[in-house]
Amino acid sequence: MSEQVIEMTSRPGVQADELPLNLKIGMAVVIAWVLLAVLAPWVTPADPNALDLDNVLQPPGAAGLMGTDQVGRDVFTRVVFAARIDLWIGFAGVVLPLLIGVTAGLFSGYFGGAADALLMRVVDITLAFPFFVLVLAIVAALGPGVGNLIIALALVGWVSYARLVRAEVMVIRNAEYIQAVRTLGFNRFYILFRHVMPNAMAPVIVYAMTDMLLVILAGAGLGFIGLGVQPPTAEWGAMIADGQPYIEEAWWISLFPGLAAISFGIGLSLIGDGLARMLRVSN
Amino acid sequence: MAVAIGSGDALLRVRDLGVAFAGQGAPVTAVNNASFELHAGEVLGIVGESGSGKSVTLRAIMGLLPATASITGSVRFDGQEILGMDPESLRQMRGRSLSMIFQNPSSHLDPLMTIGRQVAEPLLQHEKMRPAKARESAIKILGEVRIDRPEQRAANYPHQLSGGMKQRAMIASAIACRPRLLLADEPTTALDVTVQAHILALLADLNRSRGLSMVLVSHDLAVIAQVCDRVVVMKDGEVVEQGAAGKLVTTPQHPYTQRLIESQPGRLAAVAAAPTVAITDSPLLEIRNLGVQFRLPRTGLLRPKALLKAVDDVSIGLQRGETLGIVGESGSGKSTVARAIMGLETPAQGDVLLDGRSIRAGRLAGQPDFRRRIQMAFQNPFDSLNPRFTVRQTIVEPLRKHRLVPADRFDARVAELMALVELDPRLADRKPGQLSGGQCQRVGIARALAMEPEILIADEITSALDVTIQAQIIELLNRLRSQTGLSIIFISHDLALVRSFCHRVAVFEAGRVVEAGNVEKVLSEPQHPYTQTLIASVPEL
Amino acid sequence: MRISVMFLALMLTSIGSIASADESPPGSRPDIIRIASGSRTLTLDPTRSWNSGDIETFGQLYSRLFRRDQAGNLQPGLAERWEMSADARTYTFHLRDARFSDGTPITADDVRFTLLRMRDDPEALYSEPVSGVVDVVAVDQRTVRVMLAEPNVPFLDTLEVCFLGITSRADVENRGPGKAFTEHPVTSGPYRVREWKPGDRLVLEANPYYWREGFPRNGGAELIEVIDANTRIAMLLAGEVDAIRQLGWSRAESFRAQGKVSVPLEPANLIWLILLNHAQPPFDDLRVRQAAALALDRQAMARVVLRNLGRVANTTMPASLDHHLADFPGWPYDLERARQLMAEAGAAGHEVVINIAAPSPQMELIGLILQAQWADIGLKTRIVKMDQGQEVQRLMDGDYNASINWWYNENPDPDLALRWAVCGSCGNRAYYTNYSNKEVDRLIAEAAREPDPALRRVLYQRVQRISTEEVAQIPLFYPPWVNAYSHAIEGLGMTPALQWTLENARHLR
Amino acid sequence: MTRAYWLLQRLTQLLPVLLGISVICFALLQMIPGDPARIILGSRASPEAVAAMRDRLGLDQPALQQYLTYMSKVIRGDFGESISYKVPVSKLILEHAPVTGFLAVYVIALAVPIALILGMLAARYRGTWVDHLIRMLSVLGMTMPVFWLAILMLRLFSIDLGWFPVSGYGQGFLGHLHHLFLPAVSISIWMIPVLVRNLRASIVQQSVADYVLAGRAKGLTERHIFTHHILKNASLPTLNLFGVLVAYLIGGTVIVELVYALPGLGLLMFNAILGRDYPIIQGLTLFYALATVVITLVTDILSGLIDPRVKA
Repeated sequence: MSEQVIEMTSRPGVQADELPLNLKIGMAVVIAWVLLAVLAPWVTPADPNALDLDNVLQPPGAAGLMGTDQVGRDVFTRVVFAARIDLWIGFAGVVLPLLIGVTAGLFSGYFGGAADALLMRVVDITLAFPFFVLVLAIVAALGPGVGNLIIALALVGWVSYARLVRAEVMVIRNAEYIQAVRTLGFNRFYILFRHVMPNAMAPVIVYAMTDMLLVILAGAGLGFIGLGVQPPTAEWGAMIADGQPYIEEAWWISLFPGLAAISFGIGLSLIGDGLARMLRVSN
Repeated sequence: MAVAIGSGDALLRVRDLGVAFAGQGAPVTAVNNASFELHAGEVLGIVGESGSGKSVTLRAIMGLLPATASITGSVRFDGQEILGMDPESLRQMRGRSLSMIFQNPSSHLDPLMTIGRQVAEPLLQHEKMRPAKARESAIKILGEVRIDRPEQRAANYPHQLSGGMKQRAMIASAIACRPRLLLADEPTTALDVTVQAHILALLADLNRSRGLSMVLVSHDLAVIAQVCDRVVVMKDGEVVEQGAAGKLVTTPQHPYTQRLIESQPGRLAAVAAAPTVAITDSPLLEIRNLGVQFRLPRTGLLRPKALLKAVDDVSIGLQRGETLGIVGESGSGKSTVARAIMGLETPAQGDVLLDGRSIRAGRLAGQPDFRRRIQMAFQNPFDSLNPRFTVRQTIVEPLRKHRLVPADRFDARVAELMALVELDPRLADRKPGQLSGGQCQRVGIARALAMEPEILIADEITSALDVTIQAQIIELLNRLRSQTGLSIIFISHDLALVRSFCHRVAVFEAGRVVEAGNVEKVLSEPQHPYTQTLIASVPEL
Repeated sequence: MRISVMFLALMLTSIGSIASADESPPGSRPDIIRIASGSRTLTLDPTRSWNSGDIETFGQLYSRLFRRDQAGNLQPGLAERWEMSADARTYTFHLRDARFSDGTPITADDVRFTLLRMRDDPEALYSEPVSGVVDVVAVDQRTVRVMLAEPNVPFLDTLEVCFLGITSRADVENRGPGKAFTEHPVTSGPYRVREWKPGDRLVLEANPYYWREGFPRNGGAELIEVIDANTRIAMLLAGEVDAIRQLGWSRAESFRAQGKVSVPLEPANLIWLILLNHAQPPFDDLRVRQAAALALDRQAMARVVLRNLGRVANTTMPASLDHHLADFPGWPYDLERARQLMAEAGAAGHEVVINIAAPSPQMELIGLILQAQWADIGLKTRIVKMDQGQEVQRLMDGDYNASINWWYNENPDPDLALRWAVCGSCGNRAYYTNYSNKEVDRLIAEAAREPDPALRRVLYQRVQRISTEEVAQIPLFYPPWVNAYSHAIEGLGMTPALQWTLENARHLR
Repeated sequence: MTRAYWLLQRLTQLLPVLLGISVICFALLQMIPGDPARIILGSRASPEAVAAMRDRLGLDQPALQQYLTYMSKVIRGDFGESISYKVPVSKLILEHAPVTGFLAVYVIALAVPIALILGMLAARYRGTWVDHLIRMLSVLGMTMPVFWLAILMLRLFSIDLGWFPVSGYGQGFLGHLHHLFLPAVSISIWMIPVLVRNLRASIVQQSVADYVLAGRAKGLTERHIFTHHILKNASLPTLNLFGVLVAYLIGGTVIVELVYALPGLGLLMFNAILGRDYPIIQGLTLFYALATVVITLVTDILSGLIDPRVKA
């Protein structure tokens, strides 16, 4: 029984004890933002929406860590509270299309047939629309706001996931372990969700990180052209846009939310990189 | 062990070669103190199982090891020390003085470059030939390795060639600059046995006609014995024995060499222990006029979609307690038959009967009883297990889903099954990535046995395994069938293995059964020309 | 490698292009005036648009029977002389010898065509002010007579409005309005169209047949559409344009201080206000409307939003119009009374939706302040920002509670302004607020017929007083135009009626 | 025969996609609140004027009839007339397309060579400071919002240094190059990292491929192996990504066009959406879709030229 010497092989698998460095840094940044967002009311000195018309456009310093904006709101407080919204847009704007796309891709890729052909046409059609233009059109149609933005992102974003998952599933469904469980006589849906799906998720998760960055940037872009969140909600893109008319006299209004968005984006990028490395997926 | 090396006119002399790879922890030793030599015109075989260090040795000789490898000892080629040579001089030697071919011709040829150019590349690089001349020479060399219509083939891309052709093209590229030494790393392992015979013949011919010296590395002792003058046996990075080919095979000294020889499929005594089977008119499983077709993609607007008859009018029966061998080369339809029985393919015609009752193929899932009675084990040990499931999860799943045993008995049943396939119970919580190939294959069998089947379809289950492990698996199946009366359909490309393990055999060619019957009878007195070719192609020890 | 060669070539050409561009920086050709505006030119047909970008454009293309001088006084335009009949119902205009940009004479027939087209074309937007025109008769080539149903004192002011620029009957009828106003329209004003790139710019060249001797003082102009205010500013600072519209209130102070460009605050017939829907609770109750007005600290708002560039509004009418009720105090900031009124009305806790058209940073700011200050009297508010299309739609459908808005008047006469803003029977339900006061409507109609300026003043001031007290809308402030001009030009400015004085402009040597 | 057939197949797949796009686009427009007639005429228009315009535009007809009327015109090459400008949509698109087209080509010309060089450097010096530096810059470039970057560059290069114009498209080829430099850089800064990461990953993946080892065994120089084998193989996935990016680019320039006041398709679309100019939105959408499909087709043909396996 000499062959029962345990051989460690180089096959794909998650090794929890050796997280890549960029993943660790990225996680630290993102977790820090998540904590800030969750603890926002306790870590900030003011009410994010409280106006103080006697204290407008105060520079960072005595009036607050990051100064005050054009109606006297505390910029630091708003940057922190904005994380709640931006993180939510990033999260929901990715999770919703992910759920739709993964489900569609799973069924389409696994069962094939006419539904698959139809789905792929729908995907082709959706992809032929330019992403930002389509989001813009849908938001214009539904009206600005976080909820509508997420709906728009879901309507447009799911196709990428569907395509990604479908491609994975078409490979996995021919893998021997799927053949093997089929010969065991399990229910098709059971096989699909218990065996196919978990193995098809690695590239999806890696893509989701990049997508989250894209979503947050798209949200900020819409905020910039005035179709983002509803006032007085604090959101980084909208805050940058709000600060634009004051850039000469009060650079801090735009700068800090910009830095916040960039730091969070870097965190996401690093996680994406790290996950790609760990899960051996090329993005 | 230091082996005394005599005369000084060796073409290649390897002495105390050691290779270790730096990793996260302590360096891993891949080759330890290996010494051997090769004389001009000689063919030296290196045999060993996976992890024995035979391929690493070849790469060390070529100077192709990655920077993480630390190499000690000495490798002299034609009196010149290769280890520590500056990279540029070494590069100039590669392809010109010594050359190498690899196991998998598909991946070792650049898919985006024509065969002709890939053969011409070394000529352009080393002999600074003009492109037109290099092309001309390349075509000539392709002819020399017996590629027909070499002019046309030179313009082809690798994907347009068969596996054998690709291996020939790789050989052509390796010998283009007329090197003195060819290192061949498992050159026939990925090929069908008939193709293997041709390639081996070609190599032998090159050795003879060009005086090309060779080091042939293989896991297959029979192949080595057929082609080589001398043989080196490696195990766990060390040379355990070396000597003249004939002598080593007949009178092996080292226990490992002895075990290697005993494990050769032709020498397995399994069938001797197998119960004899009565051939009756009512077989347990009967395949009647089975046909499976695949639709090929349309190639032209007005052309209909072509049909590929993967299985064409096949009829065979499996008796209770019998082991039926199905042999054939890749693409012969042998796996498709198995998949059709299991309902993984929908037959275009014919039927499969179990106990005289029809299994409407494709609807097996709706008939749990039939489903349980027939189970299947797969070829690729790693790919046939869900990489995210532990051994326990894999085996428990059918128990739970089909309520085969009460939930509180799961652990006990898993332990039983693992014991049945001789798996260490401590492995229960490991995932496939942490298991060896043989262990994975045992898990796959245990999963099939969890269903308590009467019939096990074993589809090339040992072809990815080392011979000694193959022997263990065969031994396991043998024990199972005698203990439980399991009937087995044993699909394999290895005639010797089938011969030593099966009662009857069916020979497949291009989707049809060309010959079937008692295994001894068919293999010793083959009637069909294809069977004859097949048998003639198998290298023997 | 080929790629690096390509890259090198690209770098060289970009460097080359920088060098070549330096020789003639844009905007340096002295006779072309370039203006960047955030408003769009949508059409060149003066009957078809009320969009501010088009208003900026029309005046440059089409001359009217009258024009206004720098002081804002009405002066003869294409009409050299005019007479009014004793019953004030018939006007006779004597045209000067003027020509269209294609060289054909501007005749009485063209005037007739222009006025009747505005009155009768179903898609003509400015038909209401000329609806009292019974007939127009071309007495001869140069004499035109206009008959009104009843006396209309501001009629001459109306004829000065940019929408009533004279267009060529022959051309419009020959080419059809589709072609005549999209491809090089025949113009009667200081400029004609050299090239129109919708969505980008309108390139004008001097009309050689323009009737005013020596005008335009430049060779042409480019009206460039630039949506983003930062980009407009950057263009002005980089010398790419000579003037920009809408510098932004927040920037005026610092740019004036810097002195790199000139930022005159030019008076405007403009008012910013809050529209309240009188047809829906809670603003159907006068006490709630009054409370809403009293709760606003408009001084603070003017300080924070308008940066004190203009005055707090005291009536429902722009202060720059004639007969503005200047000494009226307007609504003070009185939280106590506001709370009391809210209590009387029992309206506390009502949720109010404030509609805002995006993108407008100023409106958002006002919305925020509104939200904070109305919260003090127990009005809960939700700000709903939507694109302009939807905002207009909701407004016109009466589907709103409150909307932050502005309007401006085309001339200094209060007639049109008050018909627009507070008249319940003039077609737009008092700016879609559903405010309706029979007396106000009657006073407005009466004032239009009243020839004595002193009496008109009394009537109009009564209208302002009533409508302000009844809170037809909540007036916020009277901002000026905040445009910025390069020091390199002179003569360019903007009239209170949103007209560039482009024909006077020229580059300083 | 096979290649022609493959091409034909791709082209026939195009039709249902375009048809689907037109249907979805039309349906979407029907759902958008806001009456184009009212929006264009403005809040001061009389109900009669609005009704007259609705009638002229056929907005009161059933949706299906509107769609059929529209499509029958489209087939004859008539994309209708802009509601607000009253100018043929095709004319508007043709006027605005060169700007976006030039910008896209410019971005490609800037981004591709740089991405190639950086990708190769990062792969070649994998794990060294060169690689880490390129990686950090990539992350930064990808994360920086385009509008943010655009504003910063405007301030620095156009106002403070005066090197590049703030706005517009310029005259002549050199003028275009000069005017569009900053916009092109703004987009490139985002696009280069995407390409670099992809290219680096594929080069790394290809450089451990078996054929590379075989090439070494033949004694080929590292340089030869890299240029003739690795790069060619590694370019395939990057080429596909590149196609996706170019398609994205054509529709993704809205914000850049807004910030740099470029009269391109993005700006046209932006204004059309806000102004409810249906014919422009529909025409542009079809144009975008066509462009996307053509780009994908070109990418496929290109990868077919590089990779003989594609159309086998």
